[in-house]
Amino acid sequence: MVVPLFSTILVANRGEIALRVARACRELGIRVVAVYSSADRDSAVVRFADESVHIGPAPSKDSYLNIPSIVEAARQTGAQAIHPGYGFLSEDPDFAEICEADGIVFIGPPAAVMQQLGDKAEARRVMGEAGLPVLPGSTGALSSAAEAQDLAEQTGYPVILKAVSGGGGRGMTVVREPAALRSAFNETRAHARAVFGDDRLYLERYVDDARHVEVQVLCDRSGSVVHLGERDCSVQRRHQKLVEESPAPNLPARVREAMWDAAVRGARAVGYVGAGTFEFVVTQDHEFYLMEINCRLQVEHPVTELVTGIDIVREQISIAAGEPLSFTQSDVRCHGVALECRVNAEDPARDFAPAPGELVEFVPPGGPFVRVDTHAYPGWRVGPHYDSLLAKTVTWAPDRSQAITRMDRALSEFKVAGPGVRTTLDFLRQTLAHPLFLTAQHTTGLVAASAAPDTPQQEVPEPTR
Amino acid sequence: MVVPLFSTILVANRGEIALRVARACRELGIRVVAVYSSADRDSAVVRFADESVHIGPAPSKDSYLNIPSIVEAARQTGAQAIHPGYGFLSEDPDFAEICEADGIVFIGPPAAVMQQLGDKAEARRVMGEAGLPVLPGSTGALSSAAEAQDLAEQTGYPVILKAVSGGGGRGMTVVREPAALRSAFNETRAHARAVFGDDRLYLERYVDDARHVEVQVLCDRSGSVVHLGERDCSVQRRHQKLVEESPAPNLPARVREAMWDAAVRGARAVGYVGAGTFEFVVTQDHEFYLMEINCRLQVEHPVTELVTGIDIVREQISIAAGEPLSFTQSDVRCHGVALECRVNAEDPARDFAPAPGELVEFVPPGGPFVRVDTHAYPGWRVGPHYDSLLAKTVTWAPDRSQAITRMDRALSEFKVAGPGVRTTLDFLRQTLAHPLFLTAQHTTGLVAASAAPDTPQQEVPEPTR
Amino acid sequence: MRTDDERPQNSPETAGAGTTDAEAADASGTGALLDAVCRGLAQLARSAPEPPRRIRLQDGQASVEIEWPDPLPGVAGPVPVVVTGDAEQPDEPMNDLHSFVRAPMVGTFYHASSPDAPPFVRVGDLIEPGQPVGVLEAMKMMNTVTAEVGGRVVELIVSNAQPVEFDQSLIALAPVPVDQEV
Amino acid sequence: MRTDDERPQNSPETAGAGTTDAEAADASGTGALLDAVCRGLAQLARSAPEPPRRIRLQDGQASVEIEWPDPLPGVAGPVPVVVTGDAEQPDEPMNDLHSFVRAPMVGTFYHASSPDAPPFVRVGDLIEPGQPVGVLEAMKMMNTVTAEVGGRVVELIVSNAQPVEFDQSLIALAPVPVDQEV
Repeated sequence: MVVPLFSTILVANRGEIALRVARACRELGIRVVAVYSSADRDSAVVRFADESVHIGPAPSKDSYLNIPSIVEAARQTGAQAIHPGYGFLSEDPDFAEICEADGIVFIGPPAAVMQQLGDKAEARRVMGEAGLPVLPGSTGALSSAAEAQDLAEQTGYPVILKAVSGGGGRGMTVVREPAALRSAFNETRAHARAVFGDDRLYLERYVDDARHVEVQVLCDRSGSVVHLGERDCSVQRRHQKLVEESPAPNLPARVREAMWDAAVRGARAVGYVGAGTFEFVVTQDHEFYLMEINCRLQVEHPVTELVTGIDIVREQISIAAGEPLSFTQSDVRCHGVALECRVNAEDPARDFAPAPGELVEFVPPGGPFVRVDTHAYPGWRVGPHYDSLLAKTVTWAPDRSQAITRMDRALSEFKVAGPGVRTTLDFLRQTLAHPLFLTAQHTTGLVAASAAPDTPQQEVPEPTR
Repeated sequence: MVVPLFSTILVANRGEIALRVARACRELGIRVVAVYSSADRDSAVVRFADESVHIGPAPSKDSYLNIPSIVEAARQTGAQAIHPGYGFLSEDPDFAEICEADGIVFIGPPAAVMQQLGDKAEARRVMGEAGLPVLPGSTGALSSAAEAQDLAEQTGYPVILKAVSGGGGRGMTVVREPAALRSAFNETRAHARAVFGDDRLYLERYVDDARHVEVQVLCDRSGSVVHLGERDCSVQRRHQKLVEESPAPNLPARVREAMWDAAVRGARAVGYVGAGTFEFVVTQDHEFYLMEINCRLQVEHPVTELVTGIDIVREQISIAAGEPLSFTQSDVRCHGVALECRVNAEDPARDFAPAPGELVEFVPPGGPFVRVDTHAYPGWRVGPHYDSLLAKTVTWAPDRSQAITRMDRALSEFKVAGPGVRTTLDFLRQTLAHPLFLTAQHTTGLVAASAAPDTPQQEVPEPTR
Repeated sequence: MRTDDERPQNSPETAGAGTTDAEAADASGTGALLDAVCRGLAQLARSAPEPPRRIRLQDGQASVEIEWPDPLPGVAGPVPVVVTGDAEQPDEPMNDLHSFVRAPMVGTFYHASSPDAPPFVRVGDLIEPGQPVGVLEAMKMMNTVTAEVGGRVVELIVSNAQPVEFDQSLIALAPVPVDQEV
Repeated sequence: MRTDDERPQNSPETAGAGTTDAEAADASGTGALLDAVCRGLAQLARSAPEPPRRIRLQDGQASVEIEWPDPLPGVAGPVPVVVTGDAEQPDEPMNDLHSFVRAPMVGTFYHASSPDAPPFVRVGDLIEPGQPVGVLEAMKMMNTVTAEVGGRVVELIVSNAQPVEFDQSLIALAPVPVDQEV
């Protein structure tokens, strides 16, 4: 990349991912503009950035979701491109369109692709046509509870009802018997209307005891599509990923390869551009089915970076600037195993309630083969306004067993303390020590089953990010 | 390594390397005993270790060099092995022998090998016989200034006089003309007598404008010897390494390979066991000559770890326990480029005088492909008793240019502040930005030449560690 | 808008000066915060007509309280001093007696509704709560900026057609004595 | 010798209790904080027209309160305040009036020169500076341990043949009044 890409990029996000993106810009010699809400005046990315713009008060809807303020901030600072990170505006096709209309490059897929894949029923249809395995279910939105009932009879129970505009584990209900379908349909529809402003639902067969495996793809504007292998994200709590790893353990090579092929085929089918993730559910028999496609950077992208050596954010920026991919599929080689643990400011003893407060002490782990992505520092006040992700700890090792012991070592030396502050550090260590995890026999039900062994597992294998 | 190695290891060191070793022990499931002087009560390794023993007052000679206290501490805590780190007792054959006699495994080469290679004239002789290239010069200790003069006439000027028991850049003098030889001989001998208690000297041809390249080897007890590639350590200030990288840039493959072969041959010749480093001087014409062999872990081992994926400390422990190497030479593959910068608590504006004090603020860099090895934390008081190494920042990237920009990014976000505290962070960034470094045209004279372009370069290519 | 030029760097040059160094530490350290608070307190105590009787300072779990003896009878009563946790934003160009009309979002601030129109307000004007005082353009939408409180305009801090960020002070208002109220 | 059991961990269980949590934080932050507070306080106290009547300092569960008596009419003089930053080493079993013979290195402490010999000292003995009080074995070498100061032996803290680390208190001595000196 000898050609200058952009001279200035605005990072339309906060927290660890804003810093992550800012670091990539800095390494590319690109000036970084941070935007911040009133709650984030002293944030790490504000301290890091070349310039910062105050875009609104603490509530996200008035700051990190405030499109006019963000677009104006880009204009005022001369930013030629906006990186949306994950969450917030990262999957908003309208925002991508507004940027394009304003001559600002949106670092992500084209608005039309985001629009198409954001409609989960439509994504299901398009990908099914492209030959990707989808679970038996509806081909479009359901018109009535009666239609849902007929379909459920055909696919067999359990089934899952999902909001067409949902995703990320919200707006979905598992139905285990015909008697429960009608009320589930009505409730899910009401919920979808309230939350997404779109009450359309669709229905799929539901798979118990499944694993969550996703494939990372990178696609440039000239149509090159490569995958960067897969990640297993089966350790979840209420659809929130907690631990991710690459490669997926305990998965036959032919299954892994078939998933890679499926993701590449899917990306080609819609003319995907940028970094994207194809999320699959994998059954105990190693059958896999597409769940959804995420048109953005994932929280867990570092595990892929550590096994491939590829800086995914750097590639996103390069692709957005119109550069062709600097490598082909055969250049992508995966080495060893990488594991990520999300350290949240939550209190496991109080049902993982957010536990914000000032970080009097904050000493992240270091040393061999440990990477920490965090926006926290001593004195930083974890606020109540945003998600509770405090730090991502990532370890690499030649094999899975060493990656796990290394992670346990890293978490053991992570010091976080402050009045009111609690973290998931110990909970994560307990999870890593679970026999099912150690032997890679776990499914998305692991955490729920560990917490309450007698409760029937009802986890849905779809996380927020 | 399914067999338990040791149940307890005592780490006979302090600072970042003590923590580094302790981390490896923890990952192997081995109990860690730290030892500390009165100045290091609150040190990171004491906080990290399973158990700690106070071994003496602040001065090193009464604590970290206090063999009886350390051996007793190992006995009291049931440690089966001692890891000496680097510096302090790490190259003391007597200490290794005492450990062996006491039934404690010294994690390092056999005492006899350390003894032989610690005598620099003897090492020169043995390695010359083994076919390694040594610079023209004396075959043993010099008996008189007259003998030195005769030899210098044969080899040609400039020559360098070195103490037989010296090493690490101390006890050596470069002589550029015959008239200066006699007084240099007498002064160096007096210095050697005072510092090492051994006034024997030897003489070699001296090479100006050289590079310092070293090869890392690992040898198990059964005679397997592998190399882990080379490191370029040419960025030095008064024989102290500041920046190290792997692989050595701008070095033809045949030269690199010949150096690997030489190191492996040398290790075999003396029955080397453990981790060791063969240091070479490399001329502008890519001729290379052995300088010395270091019978211990090097400060800069992380760059080799990041390009090979091999945890060198873990391997040291495994070898000491009698395990065979778990890989062969063909399993060792180097990927990308790793760069290390030593961040010292020194004031570049005051001739790099140590600048100790309390670290009110200490926020190390993080994010993609950055490793930090440090014992510092907010509130830690950098004392005046020991060396000024505060943190090693290591970056990895697919190529050298990216590794450098990544390092610059990492150093730019490293926050260290406190009353009286100064660091070499900015000096390192300036050094990385030097055109000679960027194009890998630099020699060991780089820093001296940058600081004072008119001063003739008199750097001796031998660092402490 | 903050630029990196305003922030201290860990360079030897800036770190060389003791004060700059201390400022660098300020960014995070509680010690510096306390120094600032203490300085502020001392000023407050001096500026008040009476010395304080009790000062209580709290930061997280830590708190400090100082109480002075009761003044002698006949001498004026104690003056309550309240110290709140968050310090005022230091970037205010005016003293505390003024209030400010602030930018409700990022955009470009205009004094008038069009280039030909007269400005909404001028220095010296008395304005009422809710009165329009300018427009803020963001993404080609014109948003009317109104005053939340009334007062006399003492300064148009932001000149016409200047970009502003959220919460930036646009106009300074002086409070109006009761008998002068509009 | 410190074991990890003594140190708080960042587990939810221990972190649940405010004190443990605060103690963990103490290691690095509080010292500097307290220093700063004390400096600030001293300045404040100096700048006020009157000396303070009460100072209360709290950090987590620990708190210190100093109260001065109400000044007598006519008497005004300032009261000196001394606040020491560092707490005493908490591992001393004795109070400050005692002095200790400490281990000069790591080893095994013996009360007598051999199993059959009488102990060097017994509780109640008066000892002089420089007097041998035990032996410390390290690497099979016997090192005589002598008292630096004299006093009456009040406790043999370390029992016979027990491993000790550097600077560990071996024997507690009470000061001897002048008229009783040996």
